[in-house]
Formats: sequence, structure tokens, C-alpha cells
Amino acid sequence: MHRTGELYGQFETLEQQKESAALGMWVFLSTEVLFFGGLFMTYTLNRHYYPVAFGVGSNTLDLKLGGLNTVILILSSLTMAMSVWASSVGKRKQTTAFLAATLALGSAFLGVKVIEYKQKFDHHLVPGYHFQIDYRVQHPAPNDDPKEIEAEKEELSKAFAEDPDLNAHAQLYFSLYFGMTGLHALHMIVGAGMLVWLIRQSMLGRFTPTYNTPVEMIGLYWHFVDIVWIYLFPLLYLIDRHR
Amino acid sequence: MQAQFPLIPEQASNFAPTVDLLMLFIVTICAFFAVAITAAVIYFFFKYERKHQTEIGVPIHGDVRLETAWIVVPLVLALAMFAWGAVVYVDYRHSPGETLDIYVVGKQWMWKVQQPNGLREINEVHLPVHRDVRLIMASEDVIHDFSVPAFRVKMDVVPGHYNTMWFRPTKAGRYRLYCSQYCGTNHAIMTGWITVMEQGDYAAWLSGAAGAEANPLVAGEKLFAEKACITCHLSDGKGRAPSLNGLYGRQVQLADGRTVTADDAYIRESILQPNAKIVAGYQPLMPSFQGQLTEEQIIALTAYIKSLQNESPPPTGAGTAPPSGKK
Amino acid sequence: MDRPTSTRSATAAVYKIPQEHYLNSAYGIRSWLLTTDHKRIALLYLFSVTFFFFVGGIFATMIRIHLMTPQGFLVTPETYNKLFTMHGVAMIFFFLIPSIPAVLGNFLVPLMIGAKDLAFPKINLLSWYIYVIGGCFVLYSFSTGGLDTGWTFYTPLSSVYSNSSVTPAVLGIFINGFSSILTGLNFVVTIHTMRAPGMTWFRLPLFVWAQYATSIIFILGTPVIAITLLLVGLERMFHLGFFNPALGGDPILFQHLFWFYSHPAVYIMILPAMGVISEIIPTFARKPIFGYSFIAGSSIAIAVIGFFVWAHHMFLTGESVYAALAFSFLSYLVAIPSAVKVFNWTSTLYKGSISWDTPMLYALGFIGLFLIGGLTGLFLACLGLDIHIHDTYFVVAHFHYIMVGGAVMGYLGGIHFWWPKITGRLYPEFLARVSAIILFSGFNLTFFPQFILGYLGMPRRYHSYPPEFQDLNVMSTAGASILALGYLLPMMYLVWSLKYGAVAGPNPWPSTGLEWKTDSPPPTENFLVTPEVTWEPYDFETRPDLELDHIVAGKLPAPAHGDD
Amino acid sequence: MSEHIVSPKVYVGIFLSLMVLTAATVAAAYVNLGPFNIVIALAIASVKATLVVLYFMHARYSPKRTHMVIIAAVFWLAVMLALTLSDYVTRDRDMAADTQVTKVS
Repeated sequence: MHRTGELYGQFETLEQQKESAALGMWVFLSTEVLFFGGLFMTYTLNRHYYPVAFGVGSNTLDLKLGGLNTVILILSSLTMAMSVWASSVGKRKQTTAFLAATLALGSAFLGVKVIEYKQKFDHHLVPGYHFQIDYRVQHPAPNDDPKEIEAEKEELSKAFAEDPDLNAHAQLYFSLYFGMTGLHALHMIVGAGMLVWLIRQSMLGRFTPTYNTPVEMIGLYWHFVDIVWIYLFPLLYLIDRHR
Repeated sequence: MQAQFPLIPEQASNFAPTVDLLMLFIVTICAFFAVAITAAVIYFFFKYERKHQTEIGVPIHGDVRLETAWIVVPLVLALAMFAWGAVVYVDYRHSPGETLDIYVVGKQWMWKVQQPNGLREINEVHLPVHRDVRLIMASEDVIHDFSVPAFRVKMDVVPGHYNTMWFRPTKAGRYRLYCSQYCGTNHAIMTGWITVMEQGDYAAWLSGAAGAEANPLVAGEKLFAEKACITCHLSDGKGRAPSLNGLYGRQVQLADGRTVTADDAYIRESILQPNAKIVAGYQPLMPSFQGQLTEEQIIALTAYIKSLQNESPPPTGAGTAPPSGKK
Repeated sequence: MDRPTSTRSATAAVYKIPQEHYLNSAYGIRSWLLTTDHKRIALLYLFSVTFFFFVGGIFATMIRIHLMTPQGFLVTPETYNKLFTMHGVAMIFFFLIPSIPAVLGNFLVPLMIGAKDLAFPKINLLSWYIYVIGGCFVLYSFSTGGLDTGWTFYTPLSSVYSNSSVTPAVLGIFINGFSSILTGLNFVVTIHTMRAPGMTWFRLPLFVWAQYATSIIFILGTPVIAITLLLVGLERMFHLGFFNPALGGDPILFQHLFWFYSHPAVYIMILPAMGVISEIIPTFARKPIFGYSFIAGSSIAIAVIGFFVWAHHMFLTGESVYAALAFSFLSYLVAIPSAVKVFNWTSTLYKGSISWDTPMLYALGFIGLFLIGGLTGLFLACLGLDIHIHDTYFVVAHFHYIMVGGAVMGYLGGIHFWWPKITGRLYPEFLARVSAIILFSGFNLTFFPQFILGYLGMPRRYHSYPPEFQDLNVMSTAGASILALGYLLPMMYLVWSLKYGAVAGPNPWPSTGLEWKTDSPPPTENFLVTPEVTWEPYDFETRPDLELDHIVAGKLPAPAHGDD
Repeated sequence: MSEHIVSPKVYVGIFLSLMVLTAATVAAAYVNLGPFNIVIALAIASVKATLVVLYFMHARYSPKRTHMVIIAAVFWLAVMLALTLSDYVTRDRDMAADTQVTKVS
């Protein structure tokens, strides 16, 4: 079907086109809910089985970095929402600026994630043959705080007493941690790619108050990815902080 | 089985008549609907076939009373099926207090069974008739399923879980046992037999066999006869194969001139690959038993062969090298 | 035979293939591979699902030949296991699931609601490419070591113990899942936003309702199996333990997630077939369908309740007794909407003006086979009975009655019914009727004995079996050879008809749907003028435009079953 | 999508609420509330998600069918979680204690 101006040939009106796009995006997001849902189910059951190992695994995560990422991502949702607003009132420059800010924040999020992954890699907490939950306390780095190592050692020995198969079960936690955050990060990368395209379109002045559908749709997607993180953050980082 | 063309398997447990009756109930209801609807459709096809080309049907759009009827009636019947099925199932999942407990381990691709007194069986289960039996089942590898159609029972055997099932055999006899959950290459030969015996026979079997099979020596002796080793390896050395009397631990002269010590490894190899080392003076006649004996059976045979030390030495020695070698 | 022939000769005299239509609007391979026309994409799907149907069919033939003797004489156990696995994977994921939705649904949904195309034509094309890519992964798996896990991929057999080519297969199915999702998404949006003026929800053809219900399952079920199979692939690749008990995982969780999709997937296969039957019956009985809103509602009910019953596949896994009771109860509930449909179809025939055209024979066959398939579902949903017949040939027979007896009969019935619309030409009626009858008899001979085998206790997926089961197995194999003929015959005469079939005209039956208001084959934009719907569905009374007189001008009425 | 244009002030307000809630969820995690830790964490997350859906994603100003899609997604997710867990959590209280399936670790 050919496109005439802003209207694709299969549609009769712009209104119909916009409605279709919005419904399509929402339906797609409902698919995404169930897609992540499979992982959430696996997470729920295993956490139900192995509360100790999940607590231990969770406590090895860096809450500061996780919290920082939460703030970054919510802020990026704000800038995304602002760009939708700017495009719908026809402020082209602001649209572009907010989109760029969103992209920057999204990249910052991914950067922090890389730091976190790197840490886990160094501590042999990446699932696989080399996984070892107590690697860090066995091989502390020279700049590690000895008190912290001591505390972690104590926590681990308590946990081992409660769950002799702690290593395997903690590995399950980390499989899920990497699975869930990895899939989330993949969605972020896809979103960032779409943002780059949006920024370009916006700079070319493609968006007007009557036609800003792509900004709105990718906005919906971006907010959805934010929501996933809103759940992942407490489920992964905050299992057992009060211990 | 019983009839020329049986429609149901033998009924050999307390669940068999119950399940068959339930089957009959559901078959009756379903057959009624299947026949009635098919008959109606065929009747309508003939009765209302188009008479002339411009004819159209009578425009009937529906009838809420009819719709209600055919929602409510099937619902009631379906709930009756549900309720009856539920009663049978709950009974099946709830084993009675006093049971004869048998442990079953599934692994690719065999059933390992342990009787209450520790007696082990493979792909065979001996059970007494008219006793409540409970199977406690685990798997060493993948998911299996222990299924005995004559008893109308089955249950998955899941790694990481213990599953149990119970039943009461009601008829002595031999019944097929299947693995019902696809478990890999030899799924179809992960089968066996359930032998239901009179209670007295079972007790006798358990004590007799327990003494016997628990002792590898006795099991080995039995195997030695069963596998026809005895027909060639005559103890007097006059058979087509060397006598095995006093073999274990001795030096054996081979046809190719080498000499080997008759140890466990040698005996094992001779059973599995008889032609690898031929004893001087004998023909390579023996078939390989590779794949026909389990590890446990080989151990039993070896134990038996070891035990032949105490018997009188072969009356006719095969010269310098003591008669030995191929089993 | 006389009547349809007379119809044909009359139409052939009157109608010509239109000058320009979607098939001749452009030529060349690019015009097909880059098309966004839903009708052309439907044909792309037609070729690809037919390919997979024959791949799966060859495996099925080999299975049946192998099982003629108790020891099984054709292949080794390893090969046998691969045969039934690959048969299942090819047929379920690459034939049955896309068959009616992606071929007939793609072709018909826009036509039936009076739209120019689906809402997202490019996504539609994309979903075909995704299907092809997923198919390539699976074919790669088939040809490099095969696949021997069973189509159910139960862990830990699939994730740890199998030495076959599992990873490419699960990736292929994962990828293919997105094809389903995007098709479903496209349908839902199209049905919501693209209806022609006057096409209210309760004027939608029941086929469209069925597609809508199916799309719900596509959208909300498919992502779960996608992620689950991805996890199995990751387990194999990176030695993870989600479902591996040796590493603390739970193999039963896999079954929950797998069946959360795969049970509703059965309704993906049967609902569209039910939709096809709901179109065929009123057309050839020439009267409004009985209980329109109940049939439409039951489609939605099946799609929704179908999601609450999955653990009835797991009654004997050691599942909680309470959960088993709940799932059995819910399984009986989902039987009701199916029963409602059957009763309504039967009542539609009452006081109709019934003709015995091929699609109607398929509909008749569908009702018969679906009845048996559906009713035997009641046996399996029954907790007490499932203990005995679970994982036996009874199950095999049951789901083949649903999927082959139901879905494939519906698919073929639909292909015949809309063949004139798709190609502009009629298939040869006599051959078509013969092959419908061959299919029906061959099918019953193949699968009915398997019910008995199952009750006698023959387990599924056995490459060898005790000798007492041989008679029934031989019967089944004999039936399969008849069935194979029944599938080859339509292939041949349908291809023949592309060139030699009589020209159909826009509405050869005639039928009331909007798709019959445009040319056959339709123009690229479907309707030259946006249609406006002013009539109720399946209403023959107020439709002079159907030109019942015109079609039979000057011909004698003849007995409808004159060829018997 | 309606033509309703949400003012930036609303967005900023929502953003600030989300920040407060994030702080609250972290704070709550450091208090031992037994089984209620997870309940509170999920409750706060759900409030946050609802705010994002309603305002950032404009669901509040969207047509009914959007609401239906959202409800369907949440409902189906709940069905998957609840019915699967219904199996696992009732195993320990099986009416037949002896057929109970125990996790072997």
C-alpha cells in the first residue's frame, strides 16, 4: 500500500491510522508482559524453593548502582514523556532535545549495567562451570574492605549451614538475574536504536502536532521497559537487605 | 489376552473394575451424543436437501431456550463425569495406612526395584495378591512413568521428586509393565513384568530368593546355568571350553603364546569379548555376552567363578598351564 | 453431481476472469517476496505450510510403516524417536498453527470486514519472513542430527540428556513464535479499527470472530513458550539449571510453562477450523446460522477458558491433588462452548436448503470427527480415567481426531470453499468429493483403532510393542495409506484447476459474506469502492444481490446427491 | 490515542512521586517485616507501575479498548502465576500426606 503524506494507503483517515498504531503497540506490550512473565514465574518458584540462596545472591548486588539505575531510568521516562508532549504541541527543538536526553540516560543506564556485570564476572558469579558463590571471600582483591569480606564470609557460612547446596541454588539466582536484566537490557538497546531513528526524524522535522505517532509509540515502549525495571529492582536487589 | 479381540486389558487390581466402570459410564454418555448428533446431521442432509436451485432455507435465527438447554444439560453431565473421576483419583492418590512398600528407581532405560527386605530386581516386580502395595519412585536421570495397564495405574517418575502410587493386585499372574513417559532412545524397551503371586508363594519367594539373589554367589551359579555356560565349561575339563575350576588367580597360557593372570578384569573381558584371549588348546567358539548381562550379573558370575577355587582340582590337567581361560 | 455441474457450466458461460487482479498486478519474484498485499502473503504462507505439511507427512508415513510389526522393521530406535519428534514439530509449529490463520485468515480477514489490507502490511510480510527463518532453523536441526526429544521438549531429557540437535530446533520455534504473535497482533488491530462502515461487531462473519479468539491466544500464549524454549536453549548452551533437578531446577515448572501455551495452542488449531465450518454450513444450507451470538461468544469463551486448563496434561506428574481437581473441573467447563457450537451447527441444518458440495462434505466430516475428538477429550479430562489412558495411544488418537480430523478437515474444507475466490477458478467437483470421502474413511481407519490400543495400554512413542497389539497397528497403517492418497489427490486436482478449472465468478455458491462481493480473484485493493454493510450476517432472505436465479439461468433443478 | 495533552507539570509531579516511592521501597527493605517485605516491595512497585501506565503512557486518557488490553495482560499474567503456584503451594497440604511430593535437593 502506498503512502500519501502522513497517511498509509490501507487506512482511510489519520485518526484511524493513529488508533491502529496505538492499539498495535499496546497489544505488543501485552505480549511483552507475558514474555517477561515466563521469567517472573521461574523466578517466583525458585525463590519460593531457595529463599536463603536468593537472599545471599541478592545481597552481593550493589544497591547503590541499582538505585542509581532506577533513578536514571525513571528520569529517562520523564524526558520521554516530555518529548511526547513537546512533539504534540509542535515544539520541534524541545522534542529533539528531550529525545536526546532520553537516549543519553538510557545509555547511562546500560553503562552502569556493564559495570555491574563486570563486577559479577570478576567475582565468578556468572553462571557456568566457573560459578562459585564464595569466590570473592576466598580470593579477596587487595582493595577490598576486610571488614566487608569478613561480614560476607559470616553470612555465607550461615547460609551454607542452612542450605548445603547453596552454590547451585545461588547459581539459579544469578541465572535469573542475568536472564532478566539481560533481556531488559536487550529491550533498552532496541529502544535506544529506535530513539536514534526518532531523533533523526525529529531533526528533519517529520513530527507535527497532527502526526507524532512514532514518538508516542516508542514512548509507550520506553515506559514499558521502565515498568519492567520497576519490578526487577525490588525483586533482584531488595530480597534480603534487612539481614 | 482373554478374548480373541479384547477391548479392555485384564482386570488385575482393585482399580481395574472401578476405572472400567467409569469408562463405561463416559462411553455411554458420549456414544449417545455422538450417535444422536451424527444421525441428526445425516437425517437433515437427506431430508432438507436442496429441491430447486433458488430455494433458500427457513430463516431461523436461534432460540435462547434451546441454547440454555444445551449449555445446562452437557454441563450437568460433564460435572457428573468430573465428580466420579475425582473420587477415583483422590482414592488413587491417597494410599491406605498399611502398605507393602516397594522402592522403584527409573533410569535410562531400566527399572530398578527393591523389595521391603532389600531384595533387588530389575525390570521385574514380584508382588503378593490382595495386599495394598505402595510404590515409592524416584528417577536417576529423566522423567519416566511406571505404568501397569492391567492394574489401570501409572505415575510419572520425576528426577528431584519422590512420587508414590498404590494399588491392590487382585489376581495372580504376569502383567506387563511399561515406561509411559518418553525417556529417550530405548524408551520402548524400558518394559518389564509384574508377577503377582499368592501370598504364601510371595513369602516363600521373598525368603528363598532373598537368600539367593542377595548372595551374588548363588545368583552367579544360577546365571552360569541359565546362560548355558555350564554346557561347555564342564568342571571336569572335558567340555569344549576349559574348566573354570581353580581358575581365579592362576596364570593362563594363551593360544598366541602369551600368559595372563586370571583376575577380575580378565574374567570380565573373557565374558564380554571371548575372542580377545583364547586359551591354548581351545577353539574360539564362545559367543560374546556384551549387552546381554548387566554389570550386576557380571559381578555375580565373577563371584561364582572365584568360588570355584575350593572344588577339587581338575582331574585331567591340561598340561603345564592349568586349564583355564575362556568361559 | 448434476446440480453443481450445471451451476458450473452456467457460471462458466457467464463469467470471465477479471482483467486485473492481485495475481497479475505485478510479476516477478520480487513482486512476491516484497509484497505487502495480504492476499499474496497468504499464498506465500500457503506454499510454505504445504511444504511443512509434506515434510511432516513423510515422517508420519515412515512411522506408520515402521509400526507394522511388533519389533518395528524400518528404522532404529534412535531414528524412530527422531521421526515422531520431527513429525510433531513440523506439523504443530509449522503447519497446524499457521495453517488456517496465516493462509485463510490472512487472505480473508480484510476481505470479510471490507478493508483494503491488514492494519500493518509490512509487519504481515515480516511475520512470514520470521516464519521462514524459524523454519530454516528447524530444518537445519532436522538435517544435522535430527531431534529426538518429543515435540513436547520435556526437561531434563531435552535440556541435558538428548544428544540430538535440540538448540537450533528450540531457537527455530522461539523465532517462529514471533511470527504467530505478529499475525495475531495484526488481526486484532485490523478487526478493531479497519471494519467497513456498517460492519458492526455482531455483523462480523463467525470466521472473523474465530480469528479474533485465536489471536488472543497468539498474543498472550505464544510469548510464554518462546521464553520457555529459549531458557531450554540457554540451559543447553551455558549449562544453566532452570529446569534441571541436578542443579536445583524443577522439571515440572517447564511443563507448566510449556502447557500454558501448548494447551491453548490446541485451540489455535481448532478455533479457526470451527470458524471455517461456521461459514460453510450457512452457505450450503442457505439459511442464517443458528445462534450467531452463541457461536461467536463460544469462540471467545474457548480462547479464554482454554488458558485455565493446562495442567490437565500433568495429572500424573505428582501435581498437587487440589490443583488436579481444579484443572479437571476447568477442563470440563471448556467442553461446554465446543458443545454449544456443535449443537448450533446441527440446528442450522434444520429446515435448510442443503446442497452436497465438497466444502459441505468437509463440514459434515468435520462435525463427525470433531465430535469423536472432542468427546474423547472428556475421557482424558476425567481424573480417574486419565490414570489409565494418559500417555497411551488413546491420547494419540484423541489429538489426531482434533488436529487432523478437526483442524485439517476444516483447513481443506476452507481451501475448497474459498478456492474460487483465491484463484478465480473452480476445482473439479467429482474428484473433490471422492477425495473428501477417501480422507474421511482413511482417517477413521487410521486413528480409531488407536483408541482401543490406548485403552489396552499401548504407550505412546514406542518403536516396538508387544505382539498382541499388532492387528490394530496394521489396521492403522492400512488406514494411513488411504489417508495419504486422500491428501495427494487434492494437491493434484487443485493445481490442475489453476489452469483448467471452470471460471468461478465472484460468488459461485452463492454466499453472503463481503468477500464474495468483490471479483474472484479480488483486485489488489480488495474493493474498488469501499463497501457498506447494510445486511445481517448469513441472511439470504433480503439479499437479491446474490442472484440465485441468475446463477442457474435456464438449468434444470436436479437432485443434490445425484452422483451417489 | 486521544488528543488529550498532558501538561509537563503533571509529568514532573509523577516523576517526583516515583522518586519518593523508590526511596520508600529501599527504606522498607531494610526493616525486617517477615513475609511482608515482599508484599510491600511488590505493592510499591505496582503503585509505581500504575502511575507510569496512567500518566506517562496516557492510559488514563485512552479509549476503553486500551484499558481492556492492559487488563487482559495483567489478568493473564496473574493466571499464569496463580494457577502454577496453586500446584506448588498446595502440595505440602495434600489431603494424602503420604503421596505428597517433596522436593529433594
